[in-house]
Amino acid sequence: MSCEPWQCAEIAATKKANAITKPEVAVAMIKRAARPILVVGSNATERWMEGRQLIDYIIDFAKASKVPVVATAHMVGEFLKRGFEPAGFMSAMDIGNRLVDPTWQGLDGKGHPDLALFVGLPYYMEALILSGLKHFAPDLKTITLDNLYHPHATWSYPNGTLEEWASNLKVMTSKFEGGQ
Amino acid sequence: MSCEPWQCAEIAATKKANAITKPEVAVAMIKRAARPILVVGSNATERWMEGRQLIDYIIDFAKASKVPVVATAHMVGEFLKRGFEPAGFMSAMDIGNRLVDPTWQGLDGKGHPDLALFVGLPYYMEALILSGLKHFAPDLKTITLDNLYHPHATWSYPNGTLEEWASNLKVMTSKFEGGQ
Amino acid sequence: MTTKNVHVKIDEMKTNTGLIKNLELSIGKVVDESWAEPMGPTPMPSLTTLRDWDMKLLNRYKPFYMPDCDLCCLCTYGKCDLTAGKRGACGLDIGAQSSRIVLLACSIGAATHTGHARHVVDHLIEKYGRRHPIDVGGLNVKVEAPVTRLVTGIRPETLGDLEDVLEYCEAQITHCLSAAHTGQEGNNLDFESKAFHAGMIDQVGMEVADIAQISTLNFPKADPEAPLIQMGIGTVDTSKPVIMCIGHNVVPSVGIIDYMKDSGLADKMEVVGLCCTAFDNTRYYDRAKIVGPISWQLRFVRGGFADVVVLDEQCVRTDMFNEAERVKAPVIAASEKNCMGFKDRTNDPADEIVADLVSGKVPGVLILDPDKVGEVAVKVAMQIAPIRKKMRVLPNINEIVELAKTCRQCNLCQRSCPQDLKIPAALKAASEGNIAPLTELYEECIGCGRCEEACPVKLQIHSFIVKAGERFMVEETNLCRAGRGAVQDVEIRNVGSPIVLGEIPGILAVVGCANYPHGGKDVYDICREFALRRYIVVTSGCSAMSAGSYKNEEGKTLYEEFPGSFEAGGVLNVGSCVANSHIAGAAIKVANIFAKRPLRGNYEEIADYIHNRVGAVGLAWGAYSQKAASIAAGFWRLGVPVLVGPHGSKYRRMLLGREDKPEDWEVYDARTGDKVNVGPAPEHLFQTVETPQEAMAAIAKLCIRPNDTWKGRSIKLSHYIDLHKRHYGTMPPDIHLFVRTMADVPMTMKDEITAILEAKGWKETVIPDPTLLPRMIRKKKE
Amino acid sequence: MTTKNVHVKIDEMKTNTGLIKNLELSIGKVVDESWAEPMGPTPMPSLTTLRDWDMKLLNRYKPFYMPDCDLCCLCTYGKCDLTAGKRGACGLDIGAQSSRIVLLACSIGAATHTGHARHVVDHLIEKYGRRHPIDVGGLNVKVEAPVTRLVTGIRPETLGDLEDVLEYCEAQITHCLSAAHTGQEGNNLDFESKAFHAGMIDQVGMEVADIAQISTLNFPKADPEAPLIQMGIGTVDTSKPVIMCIGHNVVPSVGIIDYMKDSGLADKMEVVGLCCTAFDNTRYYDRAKIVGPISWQLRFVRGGFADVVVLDEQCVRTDMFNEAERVKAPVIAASEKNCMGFKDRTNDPADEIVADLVSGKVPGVLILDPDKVGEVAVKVAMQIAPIRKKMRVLPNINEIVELAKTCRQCNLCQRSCPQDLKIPAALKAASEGNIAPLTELYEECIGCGRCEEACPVKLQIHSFIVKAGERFMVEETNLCRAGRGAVQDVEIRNVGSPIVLGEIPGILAVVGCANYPHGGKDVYDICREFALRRYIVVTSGCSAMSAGSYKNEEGKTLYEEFPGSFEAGGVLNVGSCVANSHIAGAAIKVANIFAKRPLRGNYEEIADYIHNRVGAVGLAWGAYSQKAASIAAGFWRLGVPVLVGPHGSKYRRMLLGREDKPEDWEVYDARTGDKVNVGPAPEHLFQTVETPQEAMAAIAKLCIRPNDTWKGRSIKLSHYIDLHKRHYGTMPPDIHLFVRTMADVPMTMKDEITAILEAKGWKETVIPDPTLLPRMIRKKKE
Ligand code: SF4
Ligand code: SF4
Ligand code: SF4
Ligand code: SF4
Ligand code: SF4
Ligand code: SF4
Ligand code: SF4
Ligand code: SF4
Repeated sequence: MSCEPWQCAEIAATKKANAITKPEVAVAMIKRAARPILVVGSNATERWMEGRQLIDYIIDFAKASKVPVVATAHMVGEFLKRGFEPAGFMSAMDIGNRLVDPTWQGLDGKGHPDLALFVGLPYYMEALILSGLKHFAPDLKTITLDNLYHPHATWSYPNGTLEEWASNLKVMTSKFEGGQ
Repeated sequence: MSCEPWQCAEIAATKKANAITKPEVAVAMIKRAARPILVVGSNATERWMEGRQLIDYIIDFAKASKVPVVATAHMVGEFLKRGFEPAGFMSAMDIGNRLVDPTWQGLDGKGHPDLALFVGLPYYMEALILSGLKHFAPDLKTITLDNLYHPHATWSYPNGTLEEWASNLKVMTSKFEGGQ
Repeated sequence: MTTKNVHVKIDEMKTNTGLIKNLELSIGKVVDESWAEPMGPTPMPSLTTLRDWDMKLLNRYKPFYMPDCDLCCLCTYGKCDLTAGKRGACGLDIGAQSSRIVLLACSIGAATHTGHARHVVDHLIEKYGRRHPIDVGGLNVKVEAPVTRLVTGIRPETLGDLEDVLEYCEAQITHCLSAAHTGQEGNNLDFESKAFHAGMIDQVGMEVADIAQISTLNFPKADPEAPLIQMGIGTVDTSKPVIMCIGHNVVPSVGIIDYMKDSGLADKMEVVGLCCTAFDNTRYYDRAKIVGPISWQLRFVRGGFADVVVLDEQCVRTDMFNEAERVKAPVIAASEKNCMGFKDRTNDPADEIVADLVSGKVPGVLILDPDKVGEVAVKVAMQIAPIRKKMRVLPNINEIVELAKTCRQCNLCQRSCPQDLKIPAALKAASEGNIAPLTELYEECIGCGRCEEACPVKLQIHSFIVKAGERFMVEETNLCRAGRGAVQDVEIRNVGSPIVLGEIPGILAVVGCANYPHGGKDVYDICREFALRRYIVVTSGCSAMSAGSYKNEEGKTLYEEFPGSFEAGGVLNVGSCVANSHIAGAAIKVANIFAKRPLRGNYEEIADYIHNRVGAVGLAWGAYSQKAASIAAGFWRLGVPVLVGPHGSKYRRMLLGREDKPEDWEVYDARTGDKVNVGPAPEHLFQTVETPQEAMAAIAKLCIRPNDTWKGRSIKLSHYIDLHKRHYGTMPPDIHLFVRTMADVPMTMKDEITAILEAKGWKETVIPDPTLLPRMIRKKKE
Repeated sequence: MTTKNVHVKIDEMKTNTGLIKNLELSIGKVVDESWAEPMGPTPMPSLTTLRDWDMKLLNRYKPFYMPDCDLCCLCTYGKCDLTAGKRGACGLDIGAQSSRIVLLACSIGAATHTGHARHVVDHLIEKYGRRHPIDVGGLNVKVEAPVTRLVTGIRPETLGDLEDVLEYCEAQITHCLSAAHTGQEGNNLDFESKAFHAGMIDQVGMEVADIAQISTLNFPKADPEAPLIQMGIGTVDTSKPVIMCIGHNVVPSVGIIDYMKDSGLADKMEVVGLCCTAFDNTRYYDRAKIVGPISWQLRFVRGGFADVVVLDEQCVRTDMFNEAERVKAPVIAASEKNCMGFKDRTNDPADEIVADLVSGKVPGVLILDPDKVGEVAVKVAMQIAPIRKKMRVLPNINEIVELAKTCRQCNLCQRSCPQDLKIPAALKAASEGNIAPLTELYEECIGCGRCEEACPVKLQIHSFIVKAGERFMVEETNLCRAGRGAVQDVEIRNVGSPIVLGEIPGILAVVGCANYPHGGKDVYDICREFALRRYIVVTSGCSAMSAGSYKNEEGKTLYEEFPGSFEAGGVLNVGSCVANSHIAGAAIKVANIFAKRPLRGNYEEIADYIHNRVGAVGLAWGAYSQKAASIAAGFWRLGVPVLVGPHGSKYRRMLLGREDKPEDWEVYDARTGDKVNVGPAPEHLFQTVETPQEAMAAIAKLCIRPNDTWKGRSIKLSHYIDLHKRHYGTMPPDIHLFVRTMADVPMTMKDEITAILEAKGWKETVIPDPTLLPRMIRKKKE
């Protein structure tokens, strides 16, 4: 699989995501970011890799990387069930809408995020939100941690298998101090 | 320059031309075609390379390859002035419209072309005609000999300089018997 | 009545009573004095009349744009690349372009309903005369056309009066569409305001269409006990000739039903419908049957049940002629809007057409005379059914197993599927003899057919899924209440007070199409949840079908379990899409009948009232169409929040409030002129919800209104908190924004909430008489 | 007259003469007996009334689609990938989608003109009363509204009558737009037919708009000697306060001009216009000046000439508020369609608004009262001009040289330029001190600004080009004839016979926008070529400006060189875009006045007549807009071929005949009923031409009609052959298709052509009385 949009017609047109060729690339960008944020959607409990749910990988990653998590839809409950407290939760559109507002000071009120990571939203919804951010949050970088190529992100993994996805998430987690 | 549409917004969306990495690739396809045709547009006299006009390169190529030429707009006169008689001439839209008609038997009445080469039409017009052919002439292959990437073609050169263009045309010409 | 100047000059006219010569009569304005209500400030608003009101809403609920594409391709100056803040060749930027797409969608939607209304009204006037009275509920419904009265200032008494209303609508749609021309509007909020305008017009158009047909075709008239209709393929006796009607416009179906009855064939055949035509058929004839929503067109045709397919307008698959031909079912296209390339046979003798269709000489015809449609459809069905095996193109299971082996596992089907369904995996299993995974897709598949189009080996994936789920399909025997039409004035009087005070926690309108993320069960679950909580639940269109497609433990459908009246815990199907106008109408009538706010041409005040006091929320869980966009826009302008399911994100712009910005939530207290912060009530005007769980919490929250009494607020909060805790596993984080005084706090949660309020530094505030309109302040502040 | 049923019921009414009680008056149909012509077969055609006629044309001139994009993104079922024959989620394929885009464009176009007409008529009725008579040319124009009469069967006598016409138009536009809704029409030809319908309605809308303003605003009334108007920036005294009006709707400009005159300021200021408003200003006031076509908005604003910019509707750059702010010129938005986000100050005192604008407190305002627009614009201009330096944002040449050095030669500007202009090369030269290449771009640049948007170092490329070409700009002093309006009946009588017999070789209508491939000179050259050849040359809109923007060797503009009457060798400017209706009107009047074909509600016969007999061709060399699409569609349905310049290919579908298919070119001989092959006359209905040379040969060829007499045909052929030889260097390859008898052959070419005919195996045929309508056959064949 390659850097084609996962859903065939979800083309971006002129400005397309750079491919994340290996997880280290994403890790470097996350480490470079001053105020990253990770948005986790409802597929977190729908996707299974190697017998674990996506949300479990996310929790590992979030704990290791210390990137604050925003849970969309009803996902906060799923995190809480697993003993992980997200930094915040709100509707996917709401977090998108806050990210395009340059005056928004983040979940902690300390400053606008400079990097937004996305994972586990329905593909087309994530695509649209990433497009909204591409067009209306010019200073924000976006990365999708999905295994599906998202042309509207700044950086995206190419389309990949579940195995590749699991591996990418694990490698990323391992590259942070908390992930050892 | 690369395989991006020359005009920034002239994206194709899902089905994009393969890149012709070297002229030999195009030559091989032309040689393989049973009934190729070469459509030449009005930029033939507007583009200059190394002191010669595009039309001069085209005449060399056509003579060498024996691919019959259809001149669009008023280009027939320019060919005739140079002592070359095109196989036919008609409006660019007319040739496009004939090519999408599977019952059209070609300029010579002997059968429908299986490969259409395009060169020298205004970029956006050529793009649109190529799109028409992509969508409505499913059995026809198209190649553009321009130095500009045309996403709607089946095969296209990447965007290139005038020097590269001249060289490509010359190499192509040289690969045919008549071109030695 | 008409508001138009009338000037009649007749040089000579022969009438029954004699010859009139040189009559000249000029009347400046005809005022129908039997309507005592004086004209309000904004009758027949133009494009900008309500712009100030729109801007109030739009400044609170700012658009969040999510372009589908980086380009604009609307004119030959383009295509233009609008990324990175670039403007196109006409000067437009991506924000304005995004809002322009919204305007276009809403204009198309409004045009569709209004065009539908025009066709229905023209036809009914031809049949019943211009002076046929409007009657939507006899003495129970005095306010027969709340939207029309509100918007136009016209009180329609006859079919002819509706023409005046439609003329206004058509002029406004023309203006709205015109503003989308390259080189007109440049500001995104102005585009949005015009989209609101289109939505408001759309509500009028829908109302006109529905009250015209209710008044003439003997539809249920605001009847809470409208008959229960057989729904589902399992209810159809497919051994009889079956006529299947698809679309939205009942006129040709009336021709069919009349002809069938007149020929004494009512017991000998089945007339079934898909999409809104199904509803209106059953409103006309309660033995017509509903097969299913828009998304079931392919499955039912391929299942071979139909002997004749009659297409009218809207929501008809544009490849239906193809699909019907595959099962050798003749097609009758019956709408000018939708000719399908067929030869126009309107003026040919019916029997000639019948012969051509029965013999298969032509696969379909266009017939624009509804009576002839009726005759031809019935005759063709009767003649063809015995000779036509009910031909299916569904493969059998063994074939599926074999065919599945040819699957290349290329993923193109899944990548083309709007639902991202795991088709390759299901085919893999099928190829190994296990069709269970395919069966699982049955409920989630929306029948769009894109998978098949994408498959390089041309596997008929949708047919496989339908076959795998065939058992569910043929066992479908449900009940749906026939569309009741309007809400009675007396019902409004009964619930007005509890609604406005907040004691009925809300009105939930579950409407629109079947582009659901995971099948129709969510719609059922949501409706039932809120009916049990004694919200008023109103349904329409495809959603009303889904709501009736599941049963409780006792085997009862929603429509049997709950009463059909506009009361706490009622579940009402108002009818087809155009009946959506009655939902807006009910909200308007609360303001008018219960609160006695003047209605006529008084849009702003009524919308302000509804926005601040009527806890209504629309949920279009599967909205897909331009019509759904315009319907939503009509609610936006009235200040009613609308939620859409995940696919609704593809409308590409939301209208979102910011509960974290206190300055956005101020209203005037009409009693004092003071500004009062009332919290984010309602928080959004247009929002996508990702999951049914999110939808439930959002609905409860969006029903909160500034005007709630403490009692009402505490009821609403307890539902919100309860649903939030259940689905989110935690207290809502914003509860402090909704507590004005301690009395608002639900008794049972007092301690928990008090702690939160303290932690948040909450301060008590007043409950105002809320308004966004300075002119509504009774005592101007010095 | 009105065709509507009238029913008036008055319970009680107070009038000057007393009290009326219980008056009830019902009139089935008011027929205006003063119009003797009986109603034809198709008054007020619905969506499908003329479908058969359309299909005749569409089967001869089949659509050739060139999608801009592989996707459809019109609803939330999508986006759908439509490549390789795939259908979208609604069942649509790429052919149907492509035609749907055409329908959408034509609907938007028709809505724009009709909305414009509605606004003008509403306004003029308010000002002049509903009974103000229609007068477009006094006694010289008895057929005052040929299109309206033809389409609707209404003969409008007063402004009020126009309302009935518009109501019809608005209803039809609503229907047309509705058909573009997802899930309606599925057949591409049916979409096309509906696009034709929209185009026909558009012609009516345009006619209504123009005859309303001609009748009331003292515009030239079918006047061949309408005044010559100063045109070009060089004609403007920029030392005076300058008000610049941009757009299409004269109403606010009338407010300005009236206020200026009433205040005695006519000599103290300049009112100039861009785009169609320029024309209508000069039709109202012959001292108003024309600055240029749509594409000159940026150059003129950036040039700093304007002190106040007034925007009305259509073809206004949507970033004009930005651009004007850069030169500190206040903006007044004066149209509901185009509010630009400004605050609505309509109800504020004029002087308050003036103060805010002059002080710069606000950059712009929205004023929807044209009289107030007038007062504010004039006062602001007078007050601001002395204090506001005519601020330019054009850099000087030295600055350009310096800035050009920062160019990265990244090519993004060129790749974004619709003209593919070699900007990087020009900047390279400029950076070395040579601005000649930049100057060369001046004529070719269409002022879209996309280059600047794309430039990563934010070079103001367009400004550089304008500065480099400034000399040309400020020296522009040309003349344009004010729009004359309709063609007189007597003019038609004089030329009817030579046109129909072919002795006047053709009517060339050069119309539309300024999206030219290489500047406006081509338009001038083409017009002059055909005027010299004694074709009738008609111009309108931006093209009429370009036609007047160049001079012959004697320093005369086209409008001075050629007469302004509808005669061989005349060059007529009919006026603004809405005046295009007079061109269709002239063709219709040939059929009606000269050939005495009945007009009223008789569309098919008249179109058939025009198609087969009136050698008219439209050329929209720079068409860019949805309006241009609908204007073209209006001509298509009348059977008149339309050519567009290269950018017109971006309309994405052509209507092309196939001269190589003899079976496509049969007509009936109305005398005998025989089918006669008349050759490809005209060959195409909609075609893109790539170069001006191609345009000239194509125009000559497309003027050929089946009905030409031998004399007419030989004249037409000699022009065709002559132009073809000149520009193509060879004989036309299809000459044998146009020779029916040897008499058709131009004398001077007899030998050459005889040889060709022999080589081609040509056979003599008859000259029929041509028609495509079987019902026009006078003697049915046995
Ligand atoms: S409408 Fe404007 S942005 Fe869109 S293609 Fe045309 S010029 Fe470009
Ligand atoms: S038909 Fe069903 S499975 Fe196929 S693409 Fe559509 S939703 Fe997916
Ligand atoms: S598209 Fe066809 S071949 Fe490819 S995975 Fe799907 S079913 Fe298999
Ligand atoms: S609810 Fe939606 S899909 Fe269903 S009939 Fe109405 S518009 Fe069509
Ligand atoms: S807007 Fe839609 S049709 Fe236009 S280029 Fe983008 S995806 Fe294609
Ligand atoms: S209109 Fe049809 S083809 Fe277009 S996006 Fe919607 S479903 Fe797809
Ligand atoms: S402004 Fe002129 S140079 Fe710039 S992109 Fe447009 S046409 Fe080209
Ligand atoms: S876009 Fe700007 S930097 Fe790039 S070549 Fe053009 S002018 Fe130079």
